[in-house]
Amino acid sequence: GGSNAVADTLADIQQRGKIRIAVDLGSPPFGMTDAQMQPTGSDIESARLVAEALGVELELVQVTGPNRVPALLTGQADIVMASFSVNAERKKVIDFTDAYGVIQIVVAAGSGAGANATKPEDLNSVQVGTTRGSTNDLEATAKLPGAQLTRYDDDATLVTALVSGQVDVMASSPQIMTAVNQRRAADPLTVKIVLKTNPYAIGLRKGEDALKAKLNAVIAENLKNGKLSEIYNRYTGVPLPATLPKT
Amino acid sequence: MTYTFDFSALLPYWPDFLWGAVLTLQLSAVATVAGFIVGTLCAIGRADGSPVVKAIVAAYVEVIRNTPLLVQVFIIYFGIATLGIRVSANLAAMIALTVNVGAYTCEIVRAGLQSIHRSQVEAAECLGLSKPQIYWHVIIRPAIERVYPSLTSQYVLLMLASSITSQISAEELTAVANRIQSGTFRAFETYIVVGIIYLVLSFVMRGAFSAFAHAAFTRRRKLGTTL
Amino acid sequence: MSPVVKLSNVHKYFGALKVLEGVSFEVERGGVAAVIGQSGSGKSTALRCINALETIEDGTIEVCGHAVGDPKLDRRALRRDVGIVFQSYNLFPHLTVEQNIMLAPTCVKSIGKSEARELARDVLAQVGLSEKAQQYPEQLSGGQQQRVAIARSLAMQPKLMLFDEVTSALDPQLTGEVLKVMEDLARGGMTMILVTHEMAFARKVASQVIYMHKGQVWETGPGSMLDAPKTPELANFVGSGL
Amino acid sequence: MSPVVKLSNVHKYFGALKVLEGVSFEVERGGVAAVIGQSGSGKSTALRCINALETIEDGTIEVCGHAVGDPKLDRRALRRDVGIVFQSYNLFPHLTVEQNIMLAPTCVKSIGKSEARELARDVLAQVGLSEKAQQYPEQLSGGQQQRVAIARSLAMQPKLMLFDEVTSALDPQLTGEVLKVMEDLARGGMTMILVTHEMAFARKVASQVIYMHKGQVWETGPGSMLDAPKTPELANFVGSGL
Amino acid sequence: MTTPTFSLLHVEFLAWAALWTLGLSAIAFIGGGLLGFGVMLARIGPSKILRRAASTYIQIVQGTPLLILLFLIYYGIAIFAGPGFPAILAAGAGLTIYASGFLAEIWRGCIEAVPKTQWEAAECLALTRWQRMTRVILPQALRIATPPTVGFLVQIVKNTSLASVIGFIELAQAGKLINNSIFEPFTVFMVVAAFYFAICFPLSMWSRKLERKLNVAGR
Ligand SMILES: Nc1ncnc2c1ncn2[C@@H]1O[C@H](COP(=O)(O)OP(=O)(O)OP(=O)(O)O)[C@@H](O)[C@H]1O
Ligand SMILES: Nc1ncnc2c1ncn2[C@@H]1O[C@H](COP(=O)(O)OP(=O)(O)OP(=O)(O)O)[C@@H](O)[C@H]1O
Ligand SMILES: [Mg+2]
Ligand SMILES: [Mg+2]
Repeated sequence: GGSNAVADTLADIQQRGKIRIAVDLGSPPFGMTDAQMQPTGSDIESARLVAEALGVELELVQVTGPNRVPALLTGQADIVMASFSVNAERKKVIDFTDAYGVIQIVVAAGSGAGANATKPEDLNSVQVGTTRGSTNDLEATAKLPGAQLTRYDDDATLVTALVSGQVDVMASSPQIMTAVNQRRAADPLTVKIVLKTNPYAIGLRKGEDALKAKLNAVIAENLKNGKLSEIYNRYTGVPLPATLPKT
Repeated sequence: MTYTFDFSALLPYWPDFLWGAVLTLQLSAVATVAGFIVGTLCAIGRADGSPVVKAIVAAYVEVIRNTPLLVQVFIIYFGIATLGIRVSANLAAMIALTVNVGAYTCEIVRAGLQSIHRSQVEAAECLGLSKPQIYWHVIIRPAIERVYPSLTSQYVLLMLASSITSQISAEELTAVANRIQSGTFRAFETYIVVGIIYLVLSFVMRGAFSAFAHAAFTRRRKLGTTL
Repeated sequence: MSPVVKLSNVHKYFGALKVLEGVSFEVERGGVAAVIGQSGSGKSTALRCINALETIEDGTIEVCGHAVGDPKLDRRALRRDVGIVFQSYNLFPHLTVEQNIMLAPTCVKSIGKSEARELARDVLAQVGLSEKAQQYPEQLSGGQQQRVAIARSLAMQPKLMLFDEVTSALDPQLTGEVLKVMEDLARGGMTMILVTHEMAFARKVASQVIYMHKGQVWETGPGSMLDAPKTPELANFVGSGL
Repeated sequence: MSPVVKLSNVHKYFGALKVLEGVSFEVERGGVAAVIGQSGSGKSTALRCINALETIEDGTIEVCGHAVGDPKLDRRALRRDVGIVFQSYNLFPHLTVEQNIMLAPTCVKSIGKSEARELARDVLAQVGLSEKAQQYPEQLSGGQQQRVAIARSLAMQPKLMLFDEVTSALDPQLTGEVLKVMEDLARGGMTMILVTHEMAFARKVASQVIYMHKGQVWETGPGSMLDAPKTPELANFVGSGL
Repeated sequence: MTTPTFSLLHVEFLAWAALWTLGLSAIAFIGGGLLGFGVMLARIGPSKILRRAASTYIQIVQGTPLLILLFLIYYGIAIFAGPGFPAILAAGAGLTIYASGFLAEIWRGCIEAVPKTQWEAAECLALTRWQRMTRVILPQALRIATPPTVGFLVQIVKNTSLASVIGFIELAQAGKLINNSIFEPFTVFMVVAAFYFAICFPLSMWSRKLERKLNVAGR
């Protein structure tokens, strides 16, 4: 299956003067809404950068985590910028640009269950929350075989579950943990295990070589001039590593 | 169209589909039985209770019938946790579905109760039956028999609506579908398969309900009246 | 010997409508009282008051030792002693004939299933419907349904039976079947009060006729009183009625 | 002159039930045929077959030049020539009397509104209901509703009118009103077939009586045949019928 | 990052989202009504094939969860009709199909509740099939159909909440978004529920009133 190489999305984008970028507003701080209920987050800012660099208008297409690949394959969006971690399964069906950020997958817990976990076996039969269909899910499924994985549809629901106390352990990013802790002052989560450090990149359909080259150029330039790092730092509280892993 | 269909990618996942379907059926079965009991009690309360009971039941029914199940599911799942009680997603889903279908059952059963003529109750009173006996032997059984088709439809709808509980991590059929499609990236194919499974489940459920009716409503069977 | 039923000065209103205005009569053990009168004269209401299906505004009713007007009345105890049969049968449509009859004995008297079934067989034989035990009400003719209703009351072995125009929904042939059953009961010594339009039957079976008019007992006496009415109202009623 | 209606050896089954078994008769222009017979003998079915409301299994029916059995039959053309009135009136409850009558002429014959209204006024006068034009059916008595139903059929100026027990839901007085209308029609030369239980009326109005029995035309002849039945079945029917 | 608490601003945001809910409901109701009417006509029509097809359609729509239906439409439209389809159209199409399946069945029941003799009487007056339908049957069925139709409208309004799963921002999704920035699930979803109730309850009451009126008129 998959797609063929006839389409030239870059030409399409330029012709219509508009790029449709899929973002996930349910995954703070990469994608979320501000106090005025406007889309915000590092991915949204980065998306603006990309649209600007291409000299086209930006149209945000909202997707949820599990819908990111389908959104591409079915043409709902031209590209996906939604803390889209690069992994082998995804690469079978879609293409990634170079990385423009990194995201860790960690297990974090409060003072309850999993408080003393240092290795995956310590989490056997412990309830661990994650986001259905995300790389976190895949990673946790693979590395925490004994844990009781509880999968929510998006990060927002995961955060709500952690804040409300439905689960006390999560397998997700440190950024999610920060978001949780802002609302969970009494029993903040701390990182127990780092499962993986993943680069994330812009997702696009296979065979879009022109578009990919163009996007890679945009990323390279904005890494060099520090704009991407500034955005990343502003939202996640830490600067980007000097060199990003290859995708 | 730049899309090629590929159902074969789903083949390895058949046990997941199966377990999803099983959990969907479990959720529906529990909610059906519990919702039936809740709804019937509420219907009796609304027909025969004190003004306070009547008002409470009316409020319950109206609130549930006029707000979306999705929102009810969220309120129950997170609301219960906010109160400091931790329940599993499956249990929360069962509670939410029960609360939801209980309100609908109440309305349906109430219509059934109203269709029982007063003279039937009088006759039973004159035979010296106590109130609970009258309710059980003379009112509820024939009332349920009368509204059985509506109840059947309602419970099949409930089974379909249980897909919403995937949102709070209940691993039923739709949740399984979401997971599988994000592993295989065959969203369209996955949902087609799941859609078909739901169709089959609803036929199975209708079949089960009519089998139950066949066994329970002896008069219908004997006189050959259809439900 | 005290009477089985005794009404003294009973008043009953429906809102502003005065339906019973000082009704008094009594029926001895083994007596058969036929209540006659025009439509709306309060016959059914009187019967329903005796069985505590209606409350009364004034006066007293004593039935088999129960003070019916008393707010502390044990209705279920009263109804174990009194059977009532309505014009509209009121059988339970979802139960077979046998189940209809067994319901009250098993529920109320806590009799065992098999004993109750035997009881049902007996009373069904009494009304001549032994072979219909397994049928459902809607499979029976009106007369048969009415006889099942009588059997259902009999199964509780009441001390008093009330009949409210039990034949008026039936055609003459079916009426005959039901009247025969009632005649048998009267001959068997059952105390009975029957509201009826069948003058000939009243004359033949009743030990006492009660003519009601405008919510009052207008005239009462033995069956023969129908042949020599004292009041012009009864004369008129008897004249037009038959 | 060819007959307006001609049935030859018509057979009609409902599943296994043989309702018409070789029915043949004809009615001349201006003739009035009264169809009589016991309940279930197939009278209504015969009428419904004539109007193509039922299909037939065998035989032929010719009505005003239309071959009714023919699968290529133009039903609407047939129905422009044939009016039918049922026992249960079947007026359209959401339309006034006038609208009920105007509906078919405006829809089917594409007559203008004002012309149709005039037509409605005429036929309403014919059935003696001029003042009811603006009423709704439920505001009328049964007899009036039935007369409106007749008027509605008349407005299509049919060549043949069928009446199926049009008076049997009415009390004697209302029956009289409707029969009078039908008598007027007959006198005006309308070809009519009427299923009726009114023997006296049949005798008086019908030019031809058709006695049906067990799905067959058992006996047929002029009105006087009712006074001298040839078959024991008709004798029995006439004897019991009146 | 600061975490604001629930404020008037959020209520206002929800109110706007409620408008989207209403808009989506309107699309679903109008689209579903038109399509459902067509399906209903096919379901009771003279053609056996059409009847079978309509009945299959109804069974499939009624036997598939709306959630799955929405996913299928969302991805299906993109696959078959090309990219760039706004979520509102996907949501509208999904709800339209859903509503059509149920409305067709509701209305069929209402049409069949008009006595058969009315069809016959109209037929005997030589009216065409279409004339019988529009002049005689529909006006009568309309009266019977109004209460259950209004009742079903409530279902549609409530079920628009599922459009949130395909990213359409209506009331439920707005609730999720707000909750996502302030994490007060209980408050947020209570307010969301109140909004739905404010829309649906009057409709429910209206439907009941119509039903009572119909019962009193007694037909
Ligand atoms: N539940 C009620 N509420 C109000 N009025 C009632 C009620 N039941 C009976 N009535 C009125 O009381 C009067 C007496 O009624 P009742 O049924 O006792 O008459 P009846 O003698 O049995 O007449 P019938 O021969 O018609 O049965 C009538 O005017 C009746 O309309
Ligand atoms: N649609 C139908 N389906 C099956 N059987 C039918 C149908 N219509 C009529 N019958 C049967 O056909 C027989 C003749 O019916 P029909 O209505 O023609 O009798 P009829 O002479 O008009 O009687 P009546 O005087 O009672 O109107 C009856 O046995 C009836 O039960
Ligand atoms: Mg009475
Ligand atoms: Mg007939």
